[in-house]
Amino acid sequence: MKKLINAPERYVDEMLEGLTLAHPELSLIGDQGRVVARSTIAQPGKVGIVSGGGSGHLPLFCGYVGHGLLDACAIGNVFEGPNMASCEDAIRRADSGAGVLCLYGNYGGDRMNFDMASELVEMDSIDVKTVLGTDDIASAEAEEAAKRRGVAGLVFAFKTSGARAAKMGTLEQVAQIAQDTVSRTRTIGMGLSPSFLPGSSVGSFEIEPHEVEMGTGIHGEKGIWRAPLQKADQLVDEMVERLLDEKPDNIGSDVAVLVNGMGATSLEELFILYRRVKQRLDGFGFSIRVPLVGSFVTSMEMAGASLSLCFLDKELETLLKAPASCPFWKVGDI
Amino acid sequence: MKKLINAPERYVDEMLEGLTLAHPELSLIGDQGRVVARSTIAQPGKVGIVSGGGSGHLPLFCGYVGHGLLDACAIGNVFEGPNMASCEDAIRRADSGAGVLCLYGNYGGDRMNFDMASELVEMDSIDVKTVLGTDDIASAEAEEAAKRRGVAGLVFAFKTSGARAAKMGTLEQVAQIAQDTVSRTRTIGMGLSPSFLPGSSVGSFEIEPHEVEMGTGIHGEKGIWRAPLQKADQLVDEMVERLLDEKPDNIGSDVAVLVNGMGATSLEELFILYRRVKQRLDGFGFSIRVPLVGSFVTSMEMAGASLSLCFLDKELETLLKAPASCPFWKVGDI
Amino acid sequence: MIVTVQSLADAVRRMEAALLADEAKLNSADSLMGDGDTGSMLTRMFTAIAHIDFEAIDDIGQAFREMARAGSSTTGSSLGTLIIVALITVAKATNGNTSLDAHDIAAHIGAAKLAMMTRGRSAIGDKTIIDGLDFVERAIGDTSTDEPLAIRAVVASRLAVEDFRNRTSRVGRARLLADRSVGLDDPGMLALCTIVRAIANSE
Amino acid sequence: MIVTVQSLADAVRRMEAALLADEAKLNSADSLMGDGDTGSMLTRMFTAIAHIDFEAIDDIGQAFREMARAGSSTTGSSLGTLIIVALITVAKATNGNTSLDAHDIAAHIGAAKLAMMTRGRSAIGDKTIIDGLDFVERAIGDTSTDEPLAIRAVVASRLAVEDFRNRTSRVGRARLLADRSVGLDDPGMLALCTIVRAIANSE
Ligand SMILES: Nc1ncnc2c1ncn2[C@@H]1O[C@H](COP(=O)(O)OP(=O)(O)O)[C@@H](O)[C@H]1O
Ligand SMILES: Nc1ncnc2c1ncn2[C@@H]1O[C@H](COP(=O)(O)OP(=O)(O)O)[C@@H](O)[C@H]1O
Ligand SMILES: [Mg+2]
Ligand SMILES: [Mg+2]
Ligand SMILES: [Mg+2]
Ligand SMILES: [Mg+2]
Repeated sequence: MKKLINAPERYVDEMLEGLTLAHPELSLIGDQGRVVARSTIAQPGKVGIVSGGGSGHLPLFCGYVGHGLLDACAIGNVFEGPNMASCEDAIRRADSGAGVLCLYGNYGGDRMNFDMASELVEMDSIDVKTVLGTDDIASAEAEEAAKRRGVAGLVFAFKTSGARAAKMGTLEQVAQIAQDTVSRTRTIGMGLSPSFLPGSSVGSFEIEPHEVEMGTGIHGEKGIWRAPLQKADQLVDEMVERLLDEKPDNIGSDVAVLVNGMGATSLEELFILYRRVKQRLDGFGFSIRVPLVGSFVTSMEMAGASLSLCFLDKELETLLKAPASCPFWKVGDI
Repeated sequence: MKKLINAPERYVDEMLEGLTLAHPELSLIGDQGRVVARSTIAQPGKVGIVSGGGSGHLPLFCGYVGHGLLDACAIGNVFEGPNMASCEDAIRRADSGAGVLCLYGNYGGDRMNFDMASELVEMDSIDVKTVLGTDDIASAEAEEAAKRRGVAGLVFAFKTSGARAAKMGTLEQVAQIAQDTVSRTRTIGMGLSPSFLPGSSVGSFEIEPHEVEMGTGIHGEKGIWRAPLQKADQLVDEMVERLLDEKPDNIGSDVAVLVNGMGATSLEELFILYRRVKQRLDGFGFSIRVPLVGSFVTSMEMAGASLSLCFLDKELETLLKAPASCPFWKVGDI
Repeated sequence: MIVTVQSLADAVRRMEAALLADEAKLNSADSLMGDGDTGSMLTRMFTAIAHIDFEAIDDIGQAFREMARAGSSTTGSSLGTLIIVALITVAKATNGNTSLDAHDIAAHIGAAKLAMMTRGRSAIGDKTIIDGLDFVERAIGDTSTDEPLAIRAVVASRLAVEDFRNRTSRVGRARLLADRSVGLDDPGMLALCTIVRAIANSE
Repeated sequence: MIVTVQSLADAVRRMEAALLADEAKLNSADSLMGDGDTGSMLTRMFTAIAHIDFEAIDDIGQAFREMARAGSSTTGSSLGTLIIVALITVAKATNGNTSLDAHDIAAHIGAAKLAMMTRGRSAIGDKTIIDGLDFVERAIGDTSTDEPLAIRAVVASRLAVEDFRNRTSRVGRARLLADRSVGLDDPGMLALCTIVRAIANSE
C-alpha cells in the first residue's frame, strides 16, 4: 500500500513530531515521546482528562487535546494500545491535584496498560477514575454491552466531560458526565475498503471491489454482513434503525449526530449520508441539536463511514455546545 | 468506483442539501439551488466575496462561506464550472452595495461563466472585480504564470481578502489584497491514486499501484513526472525546492504553509510531510507564521497531497490570523 | 434551403442521439489529457436541449435562445459554455426571424467562432473546437464547389481533426503538457464531428 | 535442571529468531479475525528484549524485570501487555535469586496465568494464550511421566491449539463473531507454540 512515509518504524514518531510542530499548543512529553499534552498546563484544581490508544485514527486520540477537551493523551503504535509508561506519564501530566479521568476505548491492551498505570499513580495519591467508550453496537450483543468497543462516539464523551472539567467539576462529576454520555451513545460503522498497517500490503480486512460491510470497527474488525454496495439511503436507513433498536430507556427526543468518515471517504459522501440521517430522524420524531459531519475518528486510508447518535438531556446538550478548542475542532468562542 | 451515493445525477444536489442541513448558517439559494450563501446577510456596506467552481473539492468551495471568508459560492457539477445563472445569483446575493469580488480558480468554464454573469450584473450597476487563483506552478511555465490554475493556495486568498472585507475595506482594497495574496502564493501537488466521477469507473488519471506523480492538479491533471513512490522526505524536498525556485521577488522570510490532503490521504501522512517541510523551510531561513495541515481542498477520493507557500508581509499575516469562521475552519474568536 | 424551428428541432434530436452513441468515445478522448467528461457533459446538455418544446416556438432566434438557456442550466464546463456562447450569438443574430437561410450559415458560424474566441481567450491554431469550426466555416463558405453543404461540413470537421492530430494543444493544462498532446485528437474537435454529422444526417 | 540468567539469555535469542521466522504466519493467523499484527508485534517486542545486556545481570528476577521493561517500551497491544504481565509476575517471584529451579516452572506459569487472567479479564476456555499456558502448566506439572519437560511443553502447546480449533473465541470482537472463529487457530496460542518450541530447542 502506498503511503507518504519514510519508514514504517518511524511512522508514529514522525507523525507526532509533525503534529506538535504544526500545533505548538500541543507538546510531546514522556520518556518515549509518546504523550501529547497541552503546552499550557491547565489551571490548578481542574480535573485532568486523559485518553489514549493506538495510532492511525487521527484526529483521535491526540488531536482532541485542548481547551474544554483532553489534557493529555498516551499514544501507542498503529492499532496497538499505548504502553504502561506512556499511560503513567499522561496521567501524571494531567493531574493538577483534582484527580484524573481516564477516558478511552474498550480495547484489551489499552485497558490493561491504563489500569496498571492507574495503580502505579494511585500509590502517589493521584485519584484516578476510568470510563470506557463502548458505543460500537456491532462489536458485541446488547446483553454484553460492557464488552463493546469504543469508536467515534467517544468524541461526544470527550466533549461533555471536557466541558464539565473546564467548569471545574469534581472528578466524581466529570466521570459521571463521561459515563452518562457513553451510556447514551450508540455507533455503527460500515467499511468499503481496508486500511493498511505501515509497511504492510495486507489490508485490515478483505472486501471485494463492489462490496460494503456493515458493522466494521475502526481497525477493520469484521462486521455483521457483507453484500454488494447499496444506495446510500438504504445503508443509512439500516444504520439508523439498528441504532434506534438499541436506544437507551427514558430518553427524550433530542439527539446529537456524528456522521464520521473513516479516512478515504469524501466529505461529499458524508453530507449525502447526513441528508438521509436527518430525514429519518425527523421522521422518527427526533430533533438533531448537534450535527457533526466530518472525519473525526479514522482508520488511516480506510473508506467507509460510521453513524453515532448521542441521546441528549439538557445538561449534555449544554456541555456539547460549550466552547472548546483543539487542533481539529473548535466550538464557540473561548 | 464505490461511492456512498444514491445516484450520480443526484450527487451534487444531495451533497448540498446535506451540507446546508448540517450547517444552518449556510443556505442554498438560486434558481437551481446551486448557490451556497451565508444565511445571515452581511452588514450593509461590506464588500461581498464570491467564489465558485466545480463540485468534488470539499471543503472548497462552498465550505468556505462564512464570517471573514466568502459570502456566497456558485457550485457546478463535479469538476465543471458553475453555470452562468448560478454565478449571477451568487454575485447578486453577495452584493450589499459596496461591490463584489469574484475570487476563484483559473479554469476556462468558471471564468467564462463568471465573466458573463459579471457583465450582466454590471448592467444593474453592481461593481464587480475579479481575481483568479493561479498558484499551481505545475500547470504552466513561469513565463505563462497567468495561465496557471488555482488550487489549494486559493484558501489563503479567501482568508486574507475575507478578513479585509470584514474590516470594511473598499472593493479596490479587498481585490488588491486578494491579488497580492495570489501573487505571493505557490503550490505544487502530487497524486498517488485518482478520483472518479460519480458513476464512472475510469479514474481521473492512470497510475500504477507503486507510483507517484509529481505536479498533478486537483482534477487529476497530468503532472511533471511519474516514478516509483519515494520516501516522503525526498518528495517534500523536491516540492519545497520547486516552490522556492519560483518564489516572488522582494519577499521577506515569513511564510504561511498549507500541507493539504487530496482526500484519501490520512492526516498522519500529512503531518509526516509537514515535519519535513518545517525542517527544510527552517534550513532555508524561512519562518512559518501560519501552519495549516489538513484536507482543505480535495478531489474526492484521490490520494495525494499538495504543498502551498504564501510569502507573507505583515499585512497578510495579520489578515491570515484575523478571526474567521466557516463550517470547516475557525480562526480565533469572533 | 432554409433552417426552420422544425428542422432545428429535428436536428437537435439527432444530435442528442449521436452524442449518446459517442459518449464513451468522447469521454475517453478527453481522459487522455483532460478530465474525461466531454461525452457525458454534452449528452447531459443536449438531452436538456432536446426537451425544449420547440412546437411552441415560432421565432428561430427564440429557439436558439431557449437552447442556450436549457444548455446553460446543465453545465458550466468550458466546452459546454463555449457552445452556449455560440448559441447566444446565433440567437441574437436571428432574433425576430422564423427561419435562417442556408447561405448565412457560414457567417453565423464565423460570428459564433469569434464570440467563442473572445470568451475563451483562445485563438485559431490552439487545437480546440474553434479550429474545427474554422474548418467547417471555410468549407461551407467555399463557393467554388457545388458539393452539398452537409457533406462539405462533415468532411471539414474530420479534416480538422486529422490536420491537428500531430500539433500541440495550447489551452487547458497548457504548455507543460503540450508535448503529450501530439498525436492525440482534441475531444472538442471530435465532439464537433459528432454534432456536424448528426446535423447532416437529415434523411 | 536450573534456569540461569545465561540460559535465559540464550533462550531469548532463540525466541527472537523463532518469532522472526514465524512472523508472517502469525500475522496471517491474526488477520482472519483480528488486526493481523501478532507476528510483527512479537518480533518487535522480542527484538527489544534480546537487546538487553544480560551479561551485566546476576539476579534472575532482575533479568525478568528488564525483559518486562524492554518489552513494554515496544507495545501496548493486548498480547504484548499480557506477556509483560507474566514477566512481571515471574520477576517478583524470583527476585533476589540467581537461578530458577525447573521444578518451580509449572508454579511460575500458573501464577503468571492467573495474573494475566486478572489483568485481561478473561478465563480458561476463552480460546486465548491463557489456554495454551494452562495446557503447558499441566503438562509440565505432570509427575506421572519422565518425558523431558521441554518435550512435554512443546507437545502441550500444540495440543492446546488442536483442542481449541473448533471451539469459539470469547475475547476480542466477542460474541457477534464467535461463530466465525470455529475452525480457526487462535494467534496467541500459535505464538505460544513458537515461543515454547524456541525455549525447548536448546541444543
Ligand atoms: N478556452 C477554450 N477555447 C476554446 N476551446 C476550448 C477552451 N477550453 C476548452 N475548449 C474545448 O473544450 C474541450 C474540452 O471539453 P470538456 O472536456 O467538455 O470541457 P472541460 O475542460 O470543462 O472538462 C477541448 O477539447 C477544447 O476543444
Ligand atoms: N483479554 C485477553 N485475555 C487473554 N488473552 C488475550 C486477551 N486479549 C488478547 N489475547 C490474546 O492475544 C492474541 C491477540 O494478540 P495480538 O494480535 O498481538 O493483539 P491485539 O489484539 O492487541 O492486536 C489473541 O489471540 C489472544 O490469544
Ligand atoms: Mg493490535
Ligand atoms: Mg470538465
Ligand atoms: Mg473535460
Ligand atoms: Mg492483533
